[in-house]
Amino acid sequence: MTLLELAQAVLLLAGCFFYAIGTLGLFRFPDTLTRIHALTKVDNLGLGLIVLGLLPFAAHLAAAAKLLLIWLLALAASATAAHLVALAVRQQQEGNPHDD
Amino acid sequence: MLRFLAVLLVWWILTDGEASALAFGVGVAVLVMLVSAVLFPRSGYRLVWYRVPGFLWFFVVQSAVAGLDVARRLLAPSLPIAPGLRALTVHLPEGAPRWLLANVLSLLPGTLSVRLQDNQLLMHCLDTGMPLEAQVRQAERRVAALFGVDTGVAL
Amino acid sequence: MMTELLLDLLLVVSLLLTALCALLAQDLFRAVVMFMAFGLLMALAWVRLQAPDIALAEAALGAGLTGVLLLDAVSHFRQSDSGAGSGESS
Amino acid sequence: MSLVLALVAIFLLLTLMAGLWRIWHGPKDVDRMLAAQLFGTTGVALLLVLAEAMATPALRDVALVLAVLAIVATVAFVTRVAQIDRPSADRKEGADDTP
Repeated sequence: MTLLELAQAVLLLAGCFFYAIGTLGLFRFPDTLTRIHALTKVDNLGLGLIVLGLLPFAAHLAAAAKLLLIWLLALAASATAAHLVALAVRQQQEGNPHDD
Repeated sequence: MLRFLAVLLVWWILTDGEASALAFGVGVAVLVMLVSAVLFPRSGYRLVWYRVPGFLWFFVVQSAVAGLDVARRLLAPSLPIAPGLRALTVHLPEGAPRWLLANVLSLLPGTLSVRLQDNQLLMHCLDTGMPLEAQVRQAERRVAALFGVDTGVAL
Repeated sequence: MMTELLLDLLLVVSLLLTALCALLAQDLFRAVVMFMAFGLLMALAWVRLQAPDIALAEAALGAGLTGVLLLDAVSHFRQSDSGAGSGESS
Repeated sequence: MSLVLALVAIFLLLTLMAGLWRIWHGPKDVDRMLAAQLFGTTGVALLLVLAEAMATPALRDVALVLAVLAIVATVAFVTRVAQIDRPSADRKEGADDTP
């Protein structure tokens, strides 16, 4: 029991660590496209680890399935969002860079 | 029928497995199935169901590798990245397989799909020195196997 | 209990911060994104106040739909006076 | 155990506050939008953690709604403010999550 709790704590803290890395990426990477890399990949890993750490808390099967559903949804959403934002950046680079 | 079961499963998840809501859920699932059959008719591509777990496993492992890869680069003081754009030809057929590949590639190590026009995929790479071509081809093979389609090229 | 107090305190500070930023921002787009962040934090505040139903509404309306409507409004502003829009953000 | 959860929640909130800096300073609009996306993903994780810490499973539904609506703001930004629809061939973008 304590071993499980320890594993959970480790998973949760690892998730936190990756979220911190994702935010660090937002600061350290030089341009927008590389920032998208950092945000998408690292944050999803962080969310995955946190969901994994929370799974044993789930009272029954459906609650656990809901956690996994949220994770899958967030994955699909961030992949699509990353693609769209990257496309927008590319279009602005090619066309008129009217942004300040 | 599979659609009906999938919708019912989602209903079951959303209601936290509440048994009393299940009867209502069956009705809702039938309605959703009918509406979705009208809105999204069969595209001609069918998932090979027994390959879904293998694909998910591949995807989860690879996206974890991707996160670790970016984290490693970020924590190194010298920031070892060499970003650049790379264009590739996709051998997958038009429609769902191609979109799935583009979306999956965004979460794989080092690649981010920027634009998909006909069969030309423009990608942004975090490190242009990585063996990206092989990686993309591997993901492409996986997607092709998932849909049970032939890419028409000996990969 | 110390940690919960700290959590609430951080939440209050960040709420005030985002609200001030949204009000004081000269650039409209910056204000809109700040408002979306404010909506999310407000949802978290409702959660801490034991009101998950209001948090649900706030997450859907504040962070989601209002943000979309305001973004749309900003784009209309920029289209009507694209020259004045960039000068405004100095 | 709830101590760990509370600490995790505090840490995630601090990460959010760091993201505020990027919203304020972000050199371009796109960077601000990315920070908003960071708010979305971190908010989902924070809500899930709080759902356990406060023993209110209803918060998972809030997280679900947030995950769904986080993309809507990004799509609105891309189509309205950044206007990617100049070449008409790229209008398919909105439909890529339907299959």
